[in-house]
Amino acid sequence: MSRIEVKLTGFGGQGIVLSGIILARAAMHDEKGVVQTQSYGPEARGGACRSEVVISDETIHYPLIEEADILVAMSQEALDKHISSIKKGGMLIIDSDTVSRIPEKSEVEVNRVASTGIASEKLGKVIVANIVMLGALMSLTGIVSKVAMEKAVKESVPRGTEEINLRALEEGYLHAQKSRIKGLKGKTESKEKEGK
Amino acid sequence: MSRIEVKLTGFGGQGIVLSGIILARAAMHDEKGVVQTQSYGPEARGGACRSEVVISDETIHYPLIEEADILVAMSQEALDKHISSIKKGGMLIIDSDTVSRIPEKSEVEVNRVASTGIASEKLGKVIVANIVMLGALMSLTGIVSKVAMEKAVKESVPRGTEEINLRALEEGYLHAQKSRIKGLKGKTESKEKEGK
Amino acid sequence: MKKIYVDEDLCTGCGICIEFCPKKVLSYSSQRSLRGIYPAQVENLEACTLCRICEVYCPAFSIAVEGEKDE
Amino acid sequence: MKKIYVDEDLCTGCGICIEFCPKKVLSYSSQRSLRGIYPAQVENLEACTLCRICEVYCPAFSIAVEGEKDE
Amino acid sequence: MKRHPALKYFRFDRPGNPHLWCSGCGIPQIWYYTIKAIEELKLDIDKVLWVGGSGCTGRMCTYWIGDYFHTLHGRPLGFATGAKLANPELTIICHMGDGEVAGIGGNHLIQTARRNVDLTAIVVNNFNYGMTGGQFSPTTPRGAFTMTSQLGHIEYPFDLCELGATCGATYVARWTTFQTRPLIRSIKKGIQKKGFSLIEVISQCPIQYGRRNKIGNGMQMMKWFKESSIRKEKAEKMSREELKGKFIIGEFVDIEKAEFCTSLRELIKKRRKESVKN
Amino acid sequence: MKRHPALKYFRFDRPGNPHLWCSGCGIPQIWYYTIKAIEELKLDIDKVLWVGGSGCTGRMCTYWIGDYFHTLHGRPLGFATGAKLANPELTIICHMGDGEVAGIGGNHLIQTARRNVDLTAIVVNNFNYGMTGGQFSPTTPRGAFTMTSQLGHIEYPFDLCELGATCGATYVARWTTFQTRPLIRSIKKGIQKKGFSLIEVISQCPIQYGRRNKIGNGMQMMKWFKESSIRKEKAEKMSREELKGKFIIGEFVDIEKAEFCTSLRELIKKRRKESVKN
Amino acid sequence: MNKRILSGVHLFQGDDACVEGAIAAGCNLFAGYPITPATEISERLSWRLFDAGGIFVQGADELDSLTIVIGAACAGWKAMTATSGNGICLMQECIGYAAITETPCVIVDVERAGPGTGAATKTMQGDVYQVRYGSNADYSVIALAPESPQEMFDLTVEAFNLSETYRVPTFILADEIVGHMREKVLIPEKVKIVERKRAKVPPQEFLPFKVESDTDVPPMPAFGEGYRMPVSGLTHTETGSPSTDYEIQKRMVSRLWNKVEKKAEQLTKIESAYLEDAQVVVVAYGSVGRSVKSAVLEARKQGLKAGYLRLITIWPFPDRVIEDIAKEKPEAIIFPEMNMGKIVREVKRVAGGRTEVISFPKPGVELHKPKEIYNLIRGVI
Amino acid sequence: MNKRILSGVHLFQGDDACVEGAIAAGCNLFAGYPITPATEISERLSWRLFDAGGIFVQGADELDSLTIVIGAACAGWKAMTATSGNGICLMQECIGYAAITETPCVIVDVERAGPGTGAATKTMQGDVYQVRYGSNADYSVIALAPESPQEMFDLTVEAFNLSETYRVPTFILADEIVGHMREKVLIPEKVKIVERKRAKVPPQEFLPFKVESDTDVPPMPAFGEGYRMPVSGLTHTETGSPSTDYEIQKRMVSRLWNKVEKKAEQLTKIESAYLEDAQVVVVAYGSVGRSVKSAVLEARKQGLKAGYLRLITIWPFPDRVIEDIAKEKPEAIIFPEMNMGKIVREVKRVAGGRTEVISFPKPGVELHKPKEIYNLIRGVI
Ligand SMILES: Cc1ncc(C[n+]2csc(CCOP(=O)(O)OP(=O)(O)O)c2C)c(N)n1
Ligand SMILES: Cc1ncc(C[n+]2csc(CCOP(=O)(O)OP(=O)(O)O)c2C)c(N)n1
Ligand code: SF4
Ligand code: SF4
Ligand code: SF4
Ligand code: SF4
Ligand code: SF4
Ligand code: SF4
Ligand SMILES: [Mg+2]
Ligand SMILES: [Mg+2]
Repeated sequence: MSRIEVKLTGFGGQGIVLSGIILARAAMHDEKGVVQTQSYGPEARGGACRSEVVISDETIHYPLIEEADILVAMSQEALDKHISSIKKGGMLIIDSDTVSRIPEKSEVEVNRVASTGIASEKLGKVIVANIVMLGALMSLTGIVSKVAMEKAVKESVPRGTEEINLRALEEGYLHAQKSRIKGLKGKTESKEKEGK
Repeated sequence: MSRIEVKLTGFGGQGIVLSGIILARAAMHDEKGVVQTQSYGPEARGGACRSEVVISDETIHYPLIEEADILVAMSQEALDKHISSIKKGGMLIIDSDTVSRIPEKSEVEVNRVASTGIASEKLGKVIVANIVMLGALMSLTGIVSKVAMEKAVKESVPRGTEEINLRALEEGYLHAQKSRIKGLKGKTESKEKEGK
Repeated sequence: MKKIYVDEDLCTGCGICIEFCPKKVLSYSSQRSLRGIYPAQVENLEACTLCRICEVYCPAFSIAVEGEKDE
Repeated sequence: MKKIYVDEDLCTGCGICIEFCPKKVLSYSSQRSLRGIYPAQVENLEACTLCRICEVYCPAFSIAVEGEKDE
Repeated sequence: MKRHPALKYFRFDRPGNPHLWCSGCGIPQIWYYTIKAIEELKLDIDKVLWVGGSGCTGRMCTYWIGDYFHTLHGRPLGFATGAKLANPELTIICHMGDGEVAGIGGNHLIQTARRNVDLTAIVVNNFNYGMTGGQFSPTTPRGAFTMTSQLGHIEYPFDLCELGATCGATYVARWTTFQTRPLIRSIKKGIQKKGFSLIEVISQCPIQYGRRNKIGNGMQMMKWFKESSIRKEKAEKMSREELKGKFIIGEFVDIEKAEFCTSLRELIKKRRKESVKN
Repeated sequence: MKRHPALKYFRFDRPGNPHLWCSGCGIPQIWYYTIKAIEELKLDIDKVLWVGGSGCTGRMCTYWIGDYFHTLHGRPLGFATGAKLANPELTIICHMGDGEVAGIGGNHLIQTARRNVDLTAIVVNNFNYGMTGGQFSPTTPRGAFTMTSQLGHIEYPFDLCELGATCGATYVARWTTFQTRPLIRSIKKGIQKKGFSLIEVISQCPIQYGRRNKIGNGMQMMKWFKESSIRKEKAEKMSREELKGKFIIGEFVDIEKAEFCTSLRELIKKRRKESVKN
Repeated sequence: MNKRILSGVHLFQGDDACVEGAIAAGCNLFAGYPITPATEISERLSWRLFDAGGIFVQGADELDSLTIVIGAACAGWKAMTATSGNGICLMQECIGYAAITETPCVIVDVERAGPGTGAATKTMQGDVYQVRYGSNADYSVIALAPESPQEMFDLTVEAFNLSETYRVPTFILADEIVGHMREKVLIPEKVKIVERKRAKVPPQEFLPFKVESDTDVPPMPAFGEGYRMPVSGLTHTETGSPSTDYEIQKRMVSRLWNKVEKKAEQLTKIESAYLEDAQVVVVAYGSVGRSVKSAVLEARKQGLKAGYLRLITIWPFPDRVIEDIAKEKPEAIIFPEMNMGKIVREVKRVAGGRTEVISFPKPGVELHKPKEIYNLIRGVI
Repeated sequence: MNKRILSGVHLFQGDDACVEGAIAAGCNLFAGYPITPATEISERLSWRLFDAGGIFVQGADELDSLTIVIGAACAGWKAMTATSGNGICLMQECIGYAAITETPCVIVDVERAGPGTGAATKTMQGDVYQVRYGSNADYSVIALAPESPQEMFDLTVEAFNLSETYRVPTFILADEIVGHMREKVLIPEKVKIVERKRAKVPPQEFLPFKVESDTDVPPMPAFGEGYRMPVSGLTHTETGSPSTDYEIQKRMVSRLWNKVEKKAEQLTKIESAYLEDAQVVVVAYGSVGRSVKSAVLEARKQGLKAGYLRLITIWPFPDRVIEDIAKEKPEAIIFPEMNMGKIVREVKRVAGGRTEVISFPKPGVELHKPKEIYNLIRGVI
């Protein structure tokens, strides 16, 4: 696997930064080269928030991402701000519960994941939406192994919350698998795949 | 007149620094090139204290003195410390009331001035001993004019003390003139001239 | 004319106006705003006494009271 | 044995011991020291009660009292 | 649509929408309370200088529509003193965080109070360094949890009002964000006082302090302020034990004495009458 | 010839004969008073660290025969805190000038008092910056003449003892150089106090302050101290007017509370017992 | 009980790796004041250091912090602070004091964009001269610039060792990117630790500032050990006595300067590749070095003879390394820096006109992109 | 009433001359903290400034002092502080703040021997890099080095004018010898005074950090004038809004840098003689320049082709002047400095190997003697 650049975005409080760390940790467990960076400061507290992960089989020198192979957007504001940074042929994953409108962008595969809905409805905790999203991401992209991701989640979440987070991961994973199959089968509007 | 280097020394409280300033100011009034420097800091408060004046008809570049053409010593400690810095053929002027012992030093003309005595006895103010000494210095060396020196004294001493200081200057001047004549006439022990 | 405006674009759903309104005029909207939160909404305008406590406290400058107290 | 030593090399003639000696044991010397000042001198040793006030106050560490108070 | 009255005095091109403070934070409330005081005193906007340092509180000035002086962390009072000396016509209001005024800026605080410079210092005491992520500050209570006292805080806090009073401030008061009216009144008094005024405002930082100490969000913190505030007059009759965890509110000092800038300007006049030797 | 008992503890190769302080200065007196306290407490010289900053007072440590820490102007308390943390066995005595402790070092003073660090701070208050030639300091009285207030000083002075007390010092006392025995007793108490002790000593700087204010030489200044000192107990019964120009002497604070270094060391123990996620 | 050395593999941001490096190196005390982007160092140490039996102090400001660090160091401890350039400003007086008193201490500067308060959350390499020259008069320091969290760990350990060996303030000059990026960090079971040289003679024979013939660094007893240490910021003789004498000043200052400057070659750490046949050498330090590596690898792929050199030791400046490159007379040396061009001045000084030196400054916030550097290489070859 | 400009002939020490220069230049406020050897500036100003209708403040420390100076300057006054290198340490943060806010202010550094507290009463030229690089990140300053009390007067006036023109902190870099020596000072009846550029447009149209095409310096309204000035230490846009954007950072920092660096030639002040046929050029600044003049005059007397150059402008460094000398390829450039060799690094950088550059460092306390320099000249020719 050559260099893959993932950008996770959303609003403050959604656990976007933690998602990036978990993804990076998983990649590390997979013995891949990985670098994680994120937005900082007061700007990171309120509005748009972002975490970036570069994963590669080779040593990573330049640590930042310029164009994303994969953009995850968990808020409308974040999507609007970052959609332009997706590479041609890249993938966009949105939280279909928090994002309603997808701006025009060609040659991008769009996946919709109802992570917030799943988190609040199936798991009773909206706070784990980010982990649901990670499960989906893992399933949709295969950039990290499931074993590694589970290990990373366990290591990274607050003590006592391991179980619910693992369940969230699994829910996201299954949800995306299903939708993937469905999506592959179903018809695609304007190059998008349905995520719900 | 080419470069003449004068070093005035004594202990703190004798007004050594002021003497240097007055001498320099007088030289300035004489339209000579002049630079005055002095010792600073805590060392300058207690023990030995020094003020240096370079006077020249030409522009003075290097502002410090290495060897003194003229050394004025108003305390034993100061004399002991600085006697080695007199140039060969230079002049030493001591306050004969505060200096009792003159260390060996060849090829130096020694002048004794009872400045402290004159100040306290004739003028009733030991504090003006430094000005008495300046009067003597002026008389013994002729490096500044009397008019200039008087002007300098007036400008430099605390307001209200101009008169006594001018008298002190005059006393020193006269005292040295007398001793000078006497000295020239009298016999000299080991190249010294009597100042009293 | 009495009116309370909530600027949904600015409101952060902190709940301060809702809590401290002495007449319980305000409540949380059930609709998530673009900020991803549930903003304040006017539920019971009639009860409002135009005391402006909501306006004075609002940290987002997102609520505004129209109309003046009679006295 | 009672004795007061004044180290002329150190004494600055500040007069503190002279002023504050309760028994007026000390006075200024009439002889200028090498420092150009008039140092303290012992004038009336008998009167000394060995209270050591002079020693305790002396800023130049130039006076020393020998002997111990009886009581 | 009618907009919030604060926005009349607001710079909109600054970061945030409309500002960068967190949801439920007390700082924008104090921002508006300050505006109310300025409005009620009918001050000329062009003669009101807002001064701030670095921190969440420090950013307050950057939204003020008039002249502002966004200075260094902890040092607003020094800069403000200079500005006041140069132009005594200016009404100068300094908003400072507890961290900057009691930590890095401790010396500026005590010196400015001692000199009695005609400034109004509003300290937003949220018990921690908000901007940098919630580390303890010199006003953090013993035992509290912050980003750098995760084992429980072991230091004693300052009483800022007592400190200001000891150093010579001519007007000293403390309120929380809950006590709107008395606080606005104090700001007005502070502005009108010809001398150094110190107004401490206990304020909620829900995102850091509220969360880490399980007090809750901004709204819950304000309820806490409401319940824990005790008027100075009442507090005087209570025991130390009873006062534990309470906020003593009220006016502590209100006196008159010679002001620094005025005294210095008098020296010019004095000197003009004399003549001296150089 | 018997020599002065101070000289047993004295480094002779340092500048001056034996030291560089002016004739009649109060600093060497306080130097000896400190020695007396150390002697009377029978402290091990090798465990007593003298700390000083920059100034005439700052030089005190450089003559002490044991370990000394001649630090930066105004910052002795910070350095001393570090040393105490690393080696709590040390008895640490900091001698500081009024200028450094109340001017440039004001923040160190209030923070160290607040934290309650087990140090003994002896402030030599000679009402001016002695070393640099007698400029006014934050303790110079209004109206006084100094090198930089030749037109009469216009600022208000700090009351250092009040300041220390407000900030949390556990022992606070004030004496002048004249009150030898009570002062030595206070130094001993300060050393023994497990906490921050602040001892203000009003001291004569004849060469600068005494001369410029026409009080006279060291001896005359001590007479002035003698005549102007009022015991705290007596002062409490006197009016503001009566107390003008007086030095209120005595002990102001003597309390116990948790000490900073000890509290920090307890966190190690606490932590040793827990185990945490990294 | 919690582990002292956190051996194993971790995903750490640079700031965290620095913390673990400090603990592995035996740091006993940390005192610091929060500041972006170094705050995470304080935060982690505020509990980790107690685990390791050390003490964490949050100073009232940066000045307070460094006084506490130096105080602890003089009493025998290993101590550290961390800040950003704004905090370095306030530490300058203490840095000079540490230099003249020869007190070991480690100062971590995670650089952010300035000047002034600047763009606090963004990266820059603006403080490279500040840490070298910001205090008054003449002294020496050591400064190391990591490129990754792993180096943050390794160089923090190294910084403690060098600081104790040479008795100089030693800096970690990281930029925000290095401080904040997360990457794999491998912590070994044990690290090499250097202890301060202690006095070999008994107290009565001890001269505190006398150096043995083979070194310019005197031994350093701690307070309370019975050596009656005279520590002072004044110019001092071998016995520690204050002096204003020229010979004393000259001897002391020369020693303070030379004990590091004369060891520049020994202290030099670099990483390099493809220098042998390089027509263009791209020199950089810190995170920019990573962009350079990407660019040079690309250039080599394209058949362009580019080489790269990453300076790890910034101070004392490795004159010799640049000298060696300049001697080979490449077409050019390219020097991308996240500032207006600072260390490039040193390179120009040493290159002495033997090769063109091209500065590629970016004044903060944005890291050089590999493509930008690559284009520059292509432009030269 | 007392005179504002003390026209006439005086015997002044450098510090006093500086005071009179400041007053002549229109200084309205001074805030400073006593420190040897700059204390005399405070002392004289503490009454002289009131004579001139200005205000003297003694800060609680150096930091406090510079905040007051900058505050007054932003409210429209001309303001100054004076200190020595130790005080500069504490001012570094404010220097950076003055730089990014483009606030005119004059900072006098009368240098003393260090590092640390050093030998406070003795001379040195140790702070030359400190004043240029001591604050975080990138900015520019102007620094002028006088050689005499007369120049202390002249250059203080000049410093105010430059500071107001370029809106940068401007330093007088005097050494203790210049500060304390007394010499004749001629004060004219009137001096040329430059006033700050004020806004030409009405407040509604005013963009606080917009520069006109021909200059990099925006106009500067004072607080209270109705222009609603947004003064901030954060990276800012033309409207003064805080920003962390790269383009904004780049534009701002480049402007702060270039507004001075690009004017280096215009800002260059030197004194020189005998350069035309010089086989050896001795370069120096400050009081060392005086020793050099003595030495070069002596050399010429002895028939040795020596020339001398005294740098008056130290920052921005006058590259061009050194360039011109290096082009002539003299045998050597000799650079005596009262430090371990600092500005000589700039000379080496510019000389670029075209001529040998010989550093003659003396690390403080003692001024170079003419004979020492003469001997070095003789050794080369
Ligand atoms: C010299 C310096 N040190 C540290 C910082 C980092 N800093 C910025 S804001 C802040 C804390 C602010 O806390 P407080 O003053 O209480 O204000 P709040 O954010 O809580 O309103 C710190 C430490 C800085 N800007 N400058
Ligand atoms: C940073 C710094 N600023 C200024 C000085 C100069 N300085 C040395 S001692 C001193 C004043 C000392 O006054 P005080 O602390 O009252 O002590 P005293 O000399 O009166 O005992 C000053 C200003 C310095 N050493 N360092
Ligand atoms: S004005 Fe008063 S009553 Fe009306 S909504 Fe607001 S808080 Fe409630
Ligand atoms: S107080 Fe303001 S921000 Fe909070 S809920 Fe009410 S309207 Fe929204
Ligand atoms: S010991 Fe007492 S009585 Fe004797 S001389 Fe000294 S002060 Fe006087
Ligand atoms: S107190 Fe000491 S110095 Fe003063 S006069 Fe007496 S012996 Fe001399
Ligand atoms: S961090 Fe705290 S103080 Fe800062 S804006 Fe958020 S809530 Fe307010
Ligand atoms: S200047 Fe004052 S404080 Fe300093 S030694 Fe002299 S008398 Fe004492
Ligand atoms: Mg705060
Ligand atoms: Mg003092």
